[in-house]
Amino acid sequence: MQEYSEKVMEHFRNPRNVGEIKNPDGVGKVGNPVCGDIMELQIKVEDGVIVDARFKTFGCGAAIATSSMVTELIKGKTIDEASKISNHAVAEALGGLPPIKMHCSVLAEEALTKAIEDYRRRGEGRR
Amino acid sequence: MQEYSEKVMEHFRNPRNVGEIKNPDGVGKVGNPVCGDIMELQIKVEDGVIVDARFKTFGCGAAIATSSMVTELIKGKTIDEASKISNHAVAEALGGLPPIKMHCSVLAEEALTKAIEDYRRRGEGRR
Amino acid sequence: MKRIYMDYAATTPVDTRVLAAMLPFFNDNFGNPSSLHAFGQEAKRAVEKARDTIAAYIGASPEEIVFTSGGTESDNCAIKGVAYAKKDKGNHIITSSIEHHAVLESCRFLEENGFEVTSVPVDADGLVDPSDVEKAITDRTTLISIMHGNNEIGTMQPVAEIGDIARRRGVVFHTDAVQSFGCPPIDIDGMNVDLLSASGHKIYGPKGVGILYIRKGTRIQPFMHGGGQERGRRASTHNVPGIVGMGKAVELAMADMDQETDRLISLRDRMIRGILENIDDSRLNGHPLRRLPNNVNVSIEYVEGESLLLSLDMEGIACSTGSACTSSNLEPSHVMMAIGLPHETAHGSLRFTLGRYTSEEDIEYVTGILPGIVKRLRAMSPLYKEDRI
Amino acid sequence: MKRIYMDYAATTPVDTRVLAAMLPFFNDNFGNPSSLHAFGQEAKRAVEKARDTIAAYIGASPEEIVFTSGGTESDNCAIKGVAYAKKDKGNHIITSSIEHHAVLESCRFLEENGFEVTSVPVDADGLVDPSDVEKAITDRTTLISIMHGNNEIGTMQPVAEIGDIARRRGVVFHTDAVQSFGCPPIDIDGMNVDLLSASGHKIYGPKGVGILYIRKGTRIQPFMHGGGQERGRRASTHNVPGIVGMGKAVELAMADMDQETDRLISLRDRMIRGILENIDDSRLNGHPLRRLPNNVNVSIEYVEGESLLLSLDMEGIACSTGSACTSSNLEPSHVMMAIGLPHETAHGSLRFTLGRYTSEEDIEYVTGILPGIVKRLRAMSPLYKEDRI
Ligand SMILES: Cc1ncc(COP(=O)(O)O)c(C=O)c1O
Ligand SMILES: Cc1ncc(COP(=O)(O)O)c(C=O)c1O
Repeated sequence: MQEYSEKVMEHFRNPRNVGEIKNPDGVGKVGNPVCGDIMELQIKVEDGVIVDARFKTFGCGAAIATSSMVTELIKGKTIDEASKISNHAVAEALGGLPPIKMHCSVLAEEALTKAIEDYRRRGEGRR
Repeated sequence: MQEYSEKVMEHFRNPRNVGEIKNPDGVGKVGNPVCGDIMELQIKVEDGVIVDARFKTFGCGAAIATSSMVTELIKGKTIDEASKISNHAVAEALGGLPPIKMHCSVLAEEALTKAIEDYRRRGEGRR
Repeated sequence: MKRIYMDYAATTPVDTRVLAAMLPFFNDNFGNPSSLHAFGQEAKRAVEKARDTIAAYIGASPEEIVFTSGGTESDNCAIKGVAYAKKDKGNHIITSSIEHHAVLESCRFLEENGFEVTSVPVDADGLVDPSDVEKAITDRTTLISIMHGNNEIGTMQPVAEIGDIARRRGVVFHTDAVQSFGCPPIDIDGMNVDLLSASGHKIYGPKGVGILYIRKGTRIQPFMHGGGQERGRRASTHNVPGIVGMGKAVELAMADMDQETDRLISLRDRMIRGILENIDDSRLNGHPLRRLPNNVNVSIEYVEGESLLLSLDMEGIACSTGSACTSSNLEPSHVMMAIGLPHETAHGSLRFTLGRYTSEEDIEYVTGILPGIVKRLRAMSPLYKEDRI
Repeated sequence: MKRIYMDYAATTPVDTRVLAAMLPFFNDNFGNPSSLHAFGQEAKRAVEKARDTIAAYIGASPEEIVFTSGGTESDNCAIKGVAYAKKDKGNHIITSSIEHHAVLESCRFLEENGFEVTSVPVDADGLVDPSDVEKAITDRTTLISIMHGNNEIGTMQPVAEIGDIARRRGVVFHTDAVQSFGCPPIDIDGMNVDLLSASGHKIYGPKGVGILYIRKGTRIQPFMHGGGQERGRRASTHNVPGIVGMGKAVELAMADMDQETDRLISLRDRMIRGILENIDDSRLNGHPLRRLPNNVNVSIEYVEGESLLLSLDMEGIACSTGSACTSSNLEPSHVMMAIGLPHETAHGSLRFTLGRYTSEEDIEYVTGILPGIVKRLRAMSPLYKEDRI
């Protein structure tokens, strides 16, 4: 079936940034119960820089590890930089994913995109 | 495939009455090369009693053993007695034959029948 | 690290006594049973001895046992074998919605090749209603295939009743008994079956060997075509060590069948209680009573099965899940859906299957560790709201 | 009694090094490779290692190797698999008159189910003429299946040429290499094949395991339907010890392939000479040069094969015959008939197949004993006339 890299297992074992942010600036919720993966990504943005990121995920090992990794990758990045992070970049940072699990990285990218969209939409609202 | 009884193997190892009779009183030749079995049975008859019987057989272990056995069974019997020997009797005397080899006993019975017919026909000719 | 194997439904270790019985047949008594010479005939005797043992166990005669390469082949052979043998009589097959893929996919293949298949549903406990089977029979029906014990949720079907209907209606009846073979006892006549599949590696025998019971008089078109082995019903050189191993495995299973069945049932129920009582929002899948003696299948809400499985694996505990985040279609198992579970719940299923080497301590250990794992994963889950507690 | 095994084409003993490699996978590393937990993943690694070894041996990539239960299944899977996968493109299959039953009977099954089969003849040495294959191709032809080395008479077909024709005409090409796998060397690309069958127990590996090579891009309909093992191409729980054993067997074969091939050819030719020179009215069956390194097949006139075989068996010598007095139809083997032997001669065939443990002394011993046996049986034969001498 699959073999997870050491890095995936490490992030699954000790996921970074689990949880929720009080008053997040952007929220991305993706996935659906049919596929068995639901990811919720929250970001805190200050001066266009992501200063905090948190996730909650219902899903397999890869889903949890990619969620964890994506929060790590975006923290400290500007919104523009973060918006360029692809699912491949997430998978690569994890030392690769089994082919059958690549959809988890796609989900992570989608969650990020949605969170950024949400952030931008709120910004527009505020303007 | 098959397992031969000890008796079959014994007759295969030491077939009785192999050979030909000088001036036989009856000869039965049956079988054909297609099936891989050819039996030739010769009998010597004196006063209606089979005093000698010999065979030559091209065929499998069962074919040789049944040939051997049939010669043993008929020696000393009257023609009438011998004509009643069935293939089952031959097979039984050998401690049974694998189902797939029963045709060999049929062949032995046929050879005997033919030899007896031949003997009778010659007798008629002589009369 | 302590390692606890609770995935006996996936496969079992080969019993050391089984392995010992097999060993002479690799390079000592290694002949091909189809060979006429002594090497062959010695091997043949070993094969026939195993056949006798297995036949005796299920109350069949030896000629009714055909050796195959495993449960999958037995299922393929039964279903395609009967369908093709009877194709002049009809082209309709009845099966259930919770069969093993070996049955389902064989039926699907037939559907693509001119046959029709009706799949009867199951209730929330995973039970087939025999009257549904009866209703599905048409004058074109040639085969009914309903499994004995379900490999995921453990529910045991009323095969005797279904078999009785099949017999009355003149339809051939096959059951996949891969999970139930070896424990509890099998009685071919009491079950009213015409064909029955079993596999060696589920009963402490080797992988790569199985049997198909074929009742005398039931015609099949061979599935594995070739040499005339197995009275023309299954070609290929006999897997002699495998067959000997399967025979020995059955012999061992017979020896303490009743005790072992009782022991497993008691461990199973203890484990079920241990999980349901200690974990909120958990439920048992499959029938509470009519279930395989060794099957514990639970759904744990708000968490996904694979992450549970991985977490347990990190603790040295081996189990399985009906969440198919690993298969290409991402759908949870068809069995979980057939018993009507919502997707989230289906994805949160865990299967523990117990066996010969499972102890009470193992059960305690696993039920002790599981709640902490669940708590940790729920804390990460967007579906779980703390205030529920 | 000295026992000499000269029936390596029927089956081989498992090499002790192969058995040693298999042993850990029965009850130590016993997991199901489809399981996600550690027990499963460890077993999976062993399976993938074996796949890598075998792929390397034939010059394939690992994804092109599918594990099966043996040569018969590989043949069934290749032939039915391609026929059904391509049934919208055409329904015509080409094979030869001397294929193994696994190929012949698979074709016969297809014939009964809407396909058409052309069987090309062979010459007196058992060789297929590639131009006969080319001529048989129609625009409905989807598959050609011509074996590599013949199991009875040892003749090796010009597969590379046939494969070249197949490729030019856009037809899938399968070869049954069950007898040739392991010795002489196999090179999948040089052979121009799309599918190739092999079996473990013919190469000092275990019974009950085989491989089917499937060239990338060649679609097949699975034969064994069920779980998604082997990338959906062959269902059923992996026979882990068997697969590991086959991998090890290939590794060992690779290690001294050239030497062993030369050694066998020299023993083979010595034996052929030893028989033909010492027994009147005997002949070699199969091609004198283009033959398997280990195959000696002779016809001995005026005597029948089984009685020769039995007599040799009584002396502890194991061999085989093409005389099918044991099969239900009593016809000699289709291969013997295809090379044009008269019935008597076909019934008098003996096959000695040599192997890893055959020594020069064995050859001497057997060629020394055989003439006496022949003499004894000829003395009983009504076809043999003394005055011939
Ligand atoms: C119910 C059921 N049927 C069939 C099979 C297939 O058996 P095998 O893996 O031996 O082919 C299995 C197990 O995998 C099973 O649980
Ligand atoms: C040429 C050939 N093909 C196929 C087979 C079948 O292989 P198996 O017995 O492993 O199924 C054999 C041997 O029996 C063979 O010699």
